[in-house]
This record gives sequence, C-alpha cells and structure tokens, in this order.
Amino acid sequence: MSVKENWEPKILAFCCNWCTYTGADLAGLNRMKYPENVHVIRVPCSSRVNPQFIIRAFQKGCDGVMVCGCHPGDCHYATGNYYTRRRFMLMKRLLEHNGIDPNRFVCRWISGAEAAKFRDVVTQVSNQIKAMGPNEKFREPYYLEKEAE
Amino acid sequence: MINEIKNACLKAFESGEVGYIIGWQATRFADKTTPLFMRSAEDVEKLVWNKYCVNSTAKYALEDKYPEKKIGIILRGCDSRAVARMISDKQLKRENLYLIGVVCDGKEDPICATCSHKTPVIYDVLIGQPTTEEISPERFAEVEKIAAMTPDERYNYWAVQYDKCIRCYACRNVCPACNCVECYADQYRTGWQGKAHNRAENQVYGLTRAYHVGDRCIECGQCERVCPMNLPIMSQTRKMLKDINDLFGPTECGLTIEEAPVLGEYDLNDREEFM
Amino acid sequence: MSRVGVFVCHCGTNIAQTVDVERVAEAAKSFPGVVYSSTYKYMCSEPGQAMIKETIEKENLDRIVICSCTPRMHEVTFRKMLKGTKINPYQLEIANIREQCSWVHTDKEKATEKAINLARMSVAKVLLNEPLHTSSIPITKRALVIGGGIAGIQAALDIADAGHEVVLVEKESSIGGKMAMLDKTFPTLDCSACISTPKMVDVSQHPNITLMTSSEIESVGGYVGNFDVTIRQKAKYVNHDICTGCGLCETKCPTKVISEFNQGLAKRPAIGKMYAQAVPAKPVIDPNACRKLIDGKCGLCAKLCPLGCINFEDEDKLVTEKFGAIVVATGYQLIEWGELYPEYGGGKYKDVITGLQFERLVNASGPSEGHILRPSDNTEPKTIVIIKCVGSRDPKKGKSYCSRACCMYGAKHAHQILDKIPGAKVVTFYIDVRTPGKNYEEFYDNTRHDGAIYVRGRVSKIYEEDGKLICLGEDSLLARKVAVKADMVVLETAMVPAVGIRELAGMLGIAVDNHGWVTEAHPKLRPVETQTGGVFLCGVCQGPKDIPDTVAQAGAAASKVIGLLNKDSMETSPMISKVDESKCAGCGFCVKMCPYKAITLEDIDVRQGPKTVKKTVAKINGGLCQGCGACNVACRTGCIELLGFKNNQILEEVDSLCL
Amino acid sequence: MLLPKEKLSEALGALAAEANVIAPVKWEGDVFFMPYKGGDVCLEGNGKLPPKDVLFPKTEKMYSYSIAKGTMTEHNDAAATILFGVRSCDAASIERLDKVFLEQGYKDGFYSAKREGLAVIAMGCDKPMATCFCTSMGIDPMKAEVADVQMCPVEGGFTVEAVTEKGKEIVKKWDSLLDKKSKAKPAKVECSLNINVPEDFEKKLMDMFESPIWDDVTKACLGCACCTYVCPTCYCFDINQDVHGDEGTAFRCWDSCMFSDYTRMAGGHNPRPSKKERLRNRYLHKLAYYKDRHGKYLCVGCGRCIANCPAHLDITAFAEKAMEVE
Repeated sequence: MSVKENWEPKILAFCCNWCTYTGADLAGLNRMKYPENVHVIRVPCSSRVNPQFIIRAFQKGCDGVMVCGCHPGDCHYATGNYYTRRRFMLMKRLLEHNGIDPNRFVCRWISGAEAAKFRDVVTQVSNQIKAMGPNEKFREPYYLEKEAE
Repeated sequence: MINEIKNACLKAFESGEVGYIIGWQATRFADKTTPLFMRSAEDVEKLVWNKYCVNSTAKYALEDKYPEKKIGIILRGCDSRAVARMISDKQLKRENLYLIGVVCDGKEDPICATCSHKTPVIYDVLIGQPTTEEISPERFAEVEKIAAMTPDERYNYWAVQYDKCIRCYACRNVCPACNCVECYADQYRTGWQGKAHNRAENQVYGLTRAYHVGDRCIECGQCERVCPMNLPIMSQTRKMLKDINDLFGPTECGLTIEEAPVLGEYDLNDREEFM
Repeated sequence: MSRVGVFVCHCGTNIAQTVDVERVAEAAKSFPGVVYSSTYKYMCSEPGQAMIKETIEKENLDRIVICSCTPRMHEVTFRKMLKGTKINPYQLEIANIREQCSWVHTDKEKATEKAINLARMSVAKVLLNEPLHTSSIPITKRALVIGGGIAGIQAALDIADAGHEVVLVEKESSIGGKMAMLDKTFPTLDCSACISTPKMVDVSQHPNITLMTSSEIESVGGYVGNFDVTIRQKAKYVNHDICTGCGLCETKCPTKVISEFNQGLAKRPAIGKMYAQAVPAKPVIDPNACRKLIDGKCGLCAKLCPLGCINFEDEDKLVTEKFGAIVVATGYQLIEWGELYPEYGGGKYKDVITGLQFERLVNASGPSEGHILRPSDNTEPKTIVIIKCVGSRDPKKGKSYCSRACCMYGAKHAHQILDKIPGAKVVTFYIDVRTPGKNYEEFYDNTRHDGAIYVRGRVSKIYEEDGKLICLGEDSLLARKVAVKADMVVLETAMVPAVGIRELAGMLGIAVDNHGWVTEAHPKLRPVETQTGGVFLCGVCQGPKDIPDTVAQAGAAASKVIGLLNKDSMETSPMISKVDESKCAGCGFCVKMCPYKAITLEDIDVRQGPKTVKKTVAKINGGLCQGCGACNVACRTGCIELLGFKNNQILEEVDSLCL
Repeated sequence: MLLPKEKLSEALGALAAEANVIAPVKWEGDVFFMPYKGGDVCLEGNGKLPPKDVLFPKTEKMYSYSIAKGTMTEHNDAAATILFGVRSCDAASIERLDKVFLEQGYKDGFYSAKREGLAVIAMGCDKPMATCFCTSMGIDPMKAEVADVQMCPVEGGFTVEAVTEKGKEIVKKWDSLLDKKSKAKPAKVECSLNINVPEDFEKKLMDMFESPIWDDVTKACLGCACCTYVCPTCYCFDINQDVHGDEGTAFRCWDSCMFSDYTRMAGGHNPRPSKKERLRNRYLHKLAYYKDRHGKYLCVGCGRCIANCPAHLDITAFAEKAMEVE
C-alpha cells in the first residue's frame, strides 16, 4: 500500500495522570522533541482505560493507540496497574487475533521521571506507524471515505 | 435414561418445593426439540431426551429471580456449568434452584466434540454414571488455525464473517455469561454501540462481547449454535481462554459456584511485557 | 445547547512561538457548541482571569475550555477562579498545548494542527461535563495511636495537648518501648529514663489520653473521620482498678522465666511489672509462664495479695470504639542475627551480645546494675570489640538498607565502655561512620579522642580460644589482616519492622514495602501520611531512624491529626465514582477491584410488579473513594462511572481526535 | 415458452449487461440474494435472508448535512435492478411491503424510488422445504403476485411467461434463447408443513389477547431479533444519526419489536416489558392485525423464522394451539 508522502498518522495515547502525564510534562520542561502526531488523553489511572476504548479509537479513524501508566508497584492507587497489565495483555492478543498489526497498539510503563523514555517510546511508535501507513482495519465507513478524498 | 429423568421430575413435584422444571419437548420436526416448562405431573409426559436436545435450559432461570418455589432445571454438563457461571456472577441463588443433573451422551451440536465435562459439575440429584473427563486436544484447534495466518489474512477472514452479522443479538441473549441487567449495547445515551449495520459496528459488538465474557466463558457453544449466519463466535472467546491458559495458568470456567474471573484478580509476578 | 468559551493562552512566547494561537482560536469557533473564543498573553494572570470572568458574564457561557499549560499546573487556579462565577468549577477542561505541544515540537504548522486537535478534544469532553459539588463527611474528634514507644507517646501527648481525645494502644504490659531499655542517648548522653519516664507519666495522667496496655488491634473498619476499631484487651489476670502496685506478688512468685525486657540477660517472675519504671506501674501475669494458668498448681500470688486483685479466670475483652484518625507508631525490633551470621558464633558464645543487650548491661536499673560484666562469668571485660552493620548493608545475608542509628549508638557504647572500665580497650569494626546530625560528628571525634580504636573492615570470624573471643578481620585502610583477642563482642544489629506489622497494615489498608516498612504517601512531600486517608505514621515503623527524627516525625504526625480533627467535617473530592442502581446487577466484580475497599454490596428495596423485593446493588463510600476508576472497567454494564471521567466523556474525546 | 436449463446463466448474463441483477448465490455455505457476477445460481430452497434487503436495506443513508458548508444532501440514488429467483412467498412479501410503504397515504420516497426501478423475475417452487407452509397462507407456489416475469421449473428448463410490460422487455432480450414451441406445464405442488387456518382466524386470535396460552407458548423465547431480521415481511425501522463534529448523516436501519428497548418510553415505562408481550404482538401482527386491516395474512409462510429460531419456536405450532382454544 503506497503511503502518501506527507501523510501524518493520528495516534491516541491514554496517559495516567500521576506518572506518564507527569513524565510527558517533564519532557516538555526539558524541551525534548518528538513527532506531532501523538495526542494525549489524561486519565486518573491506567486502570480507568477500558480496553473497549482501543477498539473505539481504531473504529473512529486512529492509526495507532498507546496506553501508558506507572510501573507496577508505583501506582498512586496501589493496585491499579496490576489490573491494567492483565487487561491489556489479553486485549492486545485479541486485537492481533482479529488482524490488528501488533505495532499499532502499544502499552508501556513510563514513570513521572522517565521523560526521555516517553520521548523515545512516542518517537518509535510514531515512526513505526508512519511507515505502516493508515489503518483501514475496524475503521468506520465515514473515515474510510474521508481517507479516500 | 428418559424414565429416570421423568421419575426425578415426578419426585421433585411430589416434594412440593419445586414450582416448575425446565426440560425439552418434541416439535413438529423430528430433528428439533424446544425447551419445555413442566408445571405439574401431566407435563412430565411431554419430556423427551434424545440427541436433538441442544437448547440450553439454564439461562431461563434468570428471568425469574424471585420465585415463590424452587426452579427445577434438567442439566447436561454444559448447562450445569452455565448455572455455576450465573451463581458465581451472583445472578442466581443456589437455594432457589433444584438441579437434576444428567450425564450427557453428546448431542447433535459440533461443540460436543470438544466437550470436557459430560458429567454435570453441580446438581441435587445425578442420573447416569459419571464419566472420566479430560480436556479435548482439539479445544483450541480453531484458534491455532487463525493464529497461523498473517495479520491481513486474519483481518480478511474476520471481515467476511462480520459482514454477514445481522446484529440480531441471539448470541448475547443465549449466553449465560451475558447476564447484565441492561446490556451496554442498549444504552444509546452513552454511545458505546451504534445502531447502524456495517462491518465496523459489527466488529465493535463482536469484540466487545468477546472481551466481556472472555474470562468467564464456559465454552457451551450456544452462541455458535444460535447464530443464524453461522459466525465462528467461539473462536473469539476461546482465543481469550487460550491466552488466559498460557499467561495465567490452566483455566476452565463455570466449574465452581465461587469462581473469581481472571480479569478481576492480579498477581504480583504476572508476566511483564510492557516494561 | 451549550455555550462554550475557548480561551487560548500565548504564555508570553512559550506557546505563541511554535503554535499560531490566533489560528487555534479561529478554528475553535467552528467546533460544535463553541460560541466564543479569544486569545490572551497570560491567561493565568490577574487580568487574564478577569478577562475570562467578564467574558463569561457578557457571552453568558456555561462551560469553558482553556488551551494553556499542563492542567497539573493551573487546573486548581482556574477552578478557584470559576468559584466566583456562575459556572461550576468542574465544567472546565484544559488543553495542554505547552508542555505537550509547543515545547516539544518545532514545525509551527504541525504544532498548530495538533493544538487544534487537542482543543477540539477538550471541547468535545467539556460539552458532557456535569456540575460537581464537594460533599462532606463528619469527623469523630478522637485519635487512636498504635504503639507505645517514644513515637506513640510523643504523638499522643501532642494530640491530647491540642484538646483531642486519644487512645494509646500498647502490645506490651507497659509503654516506653525500646527507649526505656536504653541507658544513655546520643549525642548529649542524657539518661534515657530521665527524658522518657516523665513523658510516660504525663501519658498516664493526661485527662485526654486513655491508655490500653497489653492490647492489640483486632479489626479496623470505616474510613477517614469515621473509623470503627475493635481492640483486643488481653487478659491481665490482675484487677488494675484496685491494685496499688505494692509488688508483693512479684517478689514471692516461685516461677522464673527469661526476661524479654532485659534481652534474656536476666530472669523475671511470672507475675510483675515489665520493669521498675513501668507505666502503668501495675503487674500482669504472663499466661505462658504462670504454673496456675498452665497446670492449675501454685496460685501463691492470689493468696498473698492483700486486696485480692488476682483473678485467674480473667479473659480477653474486645472493645470497639470510633476514631477520626489513626497513627501507626509500631516501632521496630532487632534482626534475628543468630542463623544469619553463624561465623559470629550464631548465638552460642554468651559474650557475643547485641547493642540492646549491652544497653541493659550498662543500664543502672539493668540486671548488672550498670556494671559492664561478661554474661558468661560476670567478670569485667578489658578488651571489647564492637562490630557495626551486622545485618545492615548486607543484601546477601541480611538487609540491604543502612539502619542509620547504629554508628552513633556504636560510638556511644565505646564512650560508655571507656568511661566505666578504666584502662579498657575498645576496637570498633566499621564500613563507614555515618554521623548525620547536629553535634554527631563532634561526639564521634570525642569518642576517638577518648581512645576508641576504629578499624575499617568487616569481622570475618569470631571463635573462642582459652576463654577469649578471637575476632578475625581486616583493616582495609592499611590493607592488613587483624585479629583481636576480646573479652566481649557487641554486635550493632540491623533494625527490622515489628512483628505483626503486615497484618496490621492489611487491616488498615496501608501498604508496606518488601522489607515490611510502612509505605509513606510520598517520601518527600507527605512523609508522615499513608495512602489511606486518615491513617498517619511516625517513627521507625516507616524506616530505621534515631530518636530525634522519631520525635520530630511524631510531632509532624500529631500536627496532621490535629489539622484533621480540628474540622467538624471534611470535604471530599467530587471526582469519585457513582453507581446507577437501576442498572446494577449486584455481580460484585467492582467490589474486589477497589484498592480502598470503598465499594460494598447492599440490599435495597425495589418494586417488581406488585411485590417489593430485595435487590443487591453496589454502594460507594464517598469518603474512601479516591477516584482511580478501576471499578469503571470492571463493570461490563458501565453503571459505575467516575464523575469527570465518565464513559461518554472519554468516548467523545476519542471520537473527536480524527474529525 | 421454455428457457433451457443450460441457457440460464447466458440469459442472466444478457440482463446483467444493462442493469444490476440480484440472484440467489451460494456464499459462505448458505444461499443469499447477491449481485450476480456470472457463474451459476443456486435454486434449491430459498435465500437464507429474504430479498427485501434490495428494497428495504439493513442500513440506508437518508440525508447528510454539513454546518461548515451549510449544505444538506439527500441520498436516494436507486439504480435499476432485476431481482431473479424470487419465490412466491418472497414475491408476496414485496406486495405486503408495497401496501405499507406506498399505499397508506404517505409514499416512502426511498422505497418507491427502489421499487420503480425493480423488475421481479419470479421462480416457482418444485421442491418446497420442510419449513415452508406458503400454501396454508393462500399463496400458490407456482404463481407469484408481483412478478414481472413468472418462471416455473419443469423438465429440462423453466417455463417463461411475461406478466407486465417490464416483463415483456426482459423476455424480448431472451428471445434468441427461448424454445417457443414447448407446451410444458409446471406440476401442482403441496407444502409438507401446513395448518388449515379457519376463515375468521384473526378475530379469534384478537379475542384471545388475555388467554393463558401466551405464557407457555412464549416461555422458551430468548427475546432476540432473529425471527424479525430473517422475516421477509418485517418492515419496522429506526432512524438514527451518525454525527461527526459539524457534519452528520441521518440513516434508517432495521429495528425489531422483539428488542427490549423497542417500546421503552421516556421515564423507563415499557408497555411491552417482557418477551411474552413482544412475541404475542409479533404473532398477532403476522396472523391477525394485518389481515384484519388489509385482508391478507402478513405471514407469507416462507418458514425462515422456524428454520432460524435459536429456541426452535414455530409459528405454525402456535397457530395449531391457538385453534384448539375456544
């Protein structure tokens, strides 16, 4: 599938308020640079992210989705990310079972201090998806037509 | 076998504790039976037990949560797991049920080939000799077949299936693990599930339901049996079960009445792959 | 239809440099629901906020989106600003177009495009924001302090002095903890009893403090401001109300068992006070030692007691009381060094003793009335070896952490030996000497000045040879082996958490780390609080520390408790979960997932046709819920939703990205 | 006239050149009415789903709007289609849909556009399926009501008879393929499943509204929409919006009276709260209400609901039981 040269992927990132969102802000404070196509949705804890949001994101035209939270053991709410880990281990495999390319959905633990790790993960995911081209799978007809224009 | 079941029903009615008993009765077609709701001794005559008793009798008890008398249910292996499932989910009370377990001889249903529990796991009275059970090697054959494909082939395989789906929700209404008061798909205000019939909406429904019941699926195969368009729905939930098996240890759902679903738990030394 | 106002901030040049703020404001006008959008140099400044408030009035807005810096910075500021307007403070969304946009991108065109996307996502969410109101929960003005060491005593006194009722619960028969065992305290060499016993007496006489010794916590329920704690008051077999503490029973009791207080260096009777200055100064019977309780013989003390206070049929009593706040001050114990260090004799050499055992020897009220004698033959030792970091800083055999206080009390021991035994020789083996306090270094210098020998290296083996303990080690500074013929060896062993801390933490819903130290809410910002609202901690239960730090923490914890109890009620955050009981099936999947045990299943009456029936639904305790949202995903029906992050809000946010 | 069996695909190919032809084709193990792209059609039994999808699709875009452009466009581009292989029961269902969508005062624009462009080539039944009972519903398997061309299977081919003008044009295109001399006549055919329904059956049914038989007849129902979505004469629909920021599309999609929220009203009241009321309403609509108003049963006896019902309920078994009740 030929990728239009100036095509920019749209990537959604659910970031937990206490760790990854803070890490992302820290990346900003340190003026680190990363691609523009990752948009962050702030959630109180990664355990608030319902795996159904991932299916929804692909349906509504996103090309990639990330879920980031605190390292297990550091969760501000003690046990939140233990549940996140199980949920997304299963959802990731269910999506792959249905044909979603594994690189399109990424789940990573990024703490409040790991600004560089946030930048690296975002850059890596963004470049990977840019190489893969737009995501047609699960996409609603409205976005398929919009893509065709 | 049929007479023993009939006697069990008659004894249940004599005890006076049981309001009605759910079983199977013949239809005008030789190769089909339909659920029978016996209220008194005369109805017991209509009871049949043959290889066409493929309907699950368990979920009807959900519609009568506050019965005056006990609800009698004739249970094959998979029906008993359905009852265990609904009791674990706190939707049925064990004391409201009078369970007549029958050791199943395999019915006219493809799922029976991979059945691992012909003997009911929960019953008040058991009919037939308990058999030795073992998990069928074919359990995840379908899942492995799909796993062997490339991502695009997998997507195209499912795209054809979900193009067929007409969203009649029969798979939801028959599934014992789908026991919500109001299904997420019926809550339009929240907007999870659209009403349009297109491949994307069907996939959202298919995947969401698979994820909702994945860690509680008792593999009774009713969803595939009832689907008018013959979608391979079981391969979605069995994919979840296979992953749960590989990641969190051997799992079979609906075997006990206090079963904690895997997604409701966590373990400090779960596999770590998001570091 | 909602009337949304979008305010895009320049933030000087921080945003305006790489994001075309005018274009963002212009684009915002086309979003559904937006009726007004404008930009300003500094939105968070006084004039900025004034401009917003004025626009709200003029344009009759009912919700606003501010595109500026991270919400972690000014969400509170803008919410306070909204308190003065007709808009509810929670009908506000902030798009982070600085830290996560202008500062991290260089291409102005793409950065502006992203800022517009972020603004559109925030507008999509704000359209579904509902007005939220803080609710309040009543506060019981009583505090519970668990642990009667110096930490618990200090915290209890401070809280009681502030006029609040305190219950101090102590497992042993007397308060005082480890400090009561000490002789002197560094660096001032105050006599430990002189500074702790007055406080202990204050505790017993303070009108606001109820003292419960020989008691343990049985169960904890409720939440901040409204804890219901069940306390098990173990049987004392002595009626303390009429006992005057004359001590007659203690002297006549025939049974002699090893005294835990004296660290096994002496014996004690089955009945008696823990030690002379015990508070309360009344005896208790040890059920594992008293022959009457074990096999029904003796009962001498009952016969002798002039007031008949002894009652062998006494039983444990369970008392349940309400508290507003709980302070954990359970202290520590020394590591069981026996099995870990067989090379030091593993406990079979009587003259290889621990720091606390040395404290009892050198203590005037100790078994040897303050004379430093060898436990083996009660002779005065001439050469004493002190070994530091036994069990500490030793990840392989003991604990990985440093126990902080041993360097100082090691030096104190050396000083006491040189002071009490003229011509004694003290050799201290150390890895580093850590003196992190006021006058600590000077104290250490004096000790070396007095003649204490410090050898840098670990002792590898101790063995007995014709009455002497040969300590083999190395001097790593001079890179030579060292052997010392010692009469006695003092091991400064590691501090480990008190027994039973994990069960107590489980009851209180607080976390402990892998060593068992209680996890504070934040090591720097909230050191004396825990994750659970209303539960505070102080002293060594949080980690090894010395007495000055412990007392400081006790004061800090007390001030937190006083801050809480001074209020009649406490505001709870409105961003908590709410249950839609009409859709709840009572399956209970959410209950187990809540880290704060905020969700319970309860029966409510529901009409079903002609009958009313009992239906089980989930109920959320507003005081406990911290708004993490884990339960939202556990509920398949979606009837438990976190206010401010409801399912439809997040779905709209996801949908609006690719419009 | 007779169209030899082996010339059938050629005939269909000729039609497919001008208009798009929908024919019963085997796909994924079942027969469906799908656009004909050459190859052979499958004339055993009937399509799993009815051809109603051609006239009344599962989801049909109606209007789109864009606030930014300030425009509103209607989506009503119905292309000329030829529906081949329609059995008499499905043809009767088209007649029922016509009455509802076109002859009740308001003419449904979307339906009528498709209906005018439609030519129906009916195909008689020589081997009805076990679940067919169209004869009991007054339908002649060999004579379809709205057919433009009536074909019937006979020895070696199909009789062809043009009924309407459209039919004549189609038959003209097949002129070279037809054997004009053959006098073959289709044999009379009876369904194996039948119910002898009394004359005023609908009056009797409507009087039985409160009868206890409804409890045990509907007890086994699962409350899903399977029967309504495979039924050729179900015409209920819901209108919904697909909104994307300041653009959106209004679309019409199938709805089912068997769903719990079909009659749920503001405030939560539901006149048909449980599956008993809903299934009663469905049976009465098929066998009583429609006949009472328009003189014909709404049920055309195609048997799809019997074949596909997960709980194996059977409308004919219900009719039998209803007849026994006084």
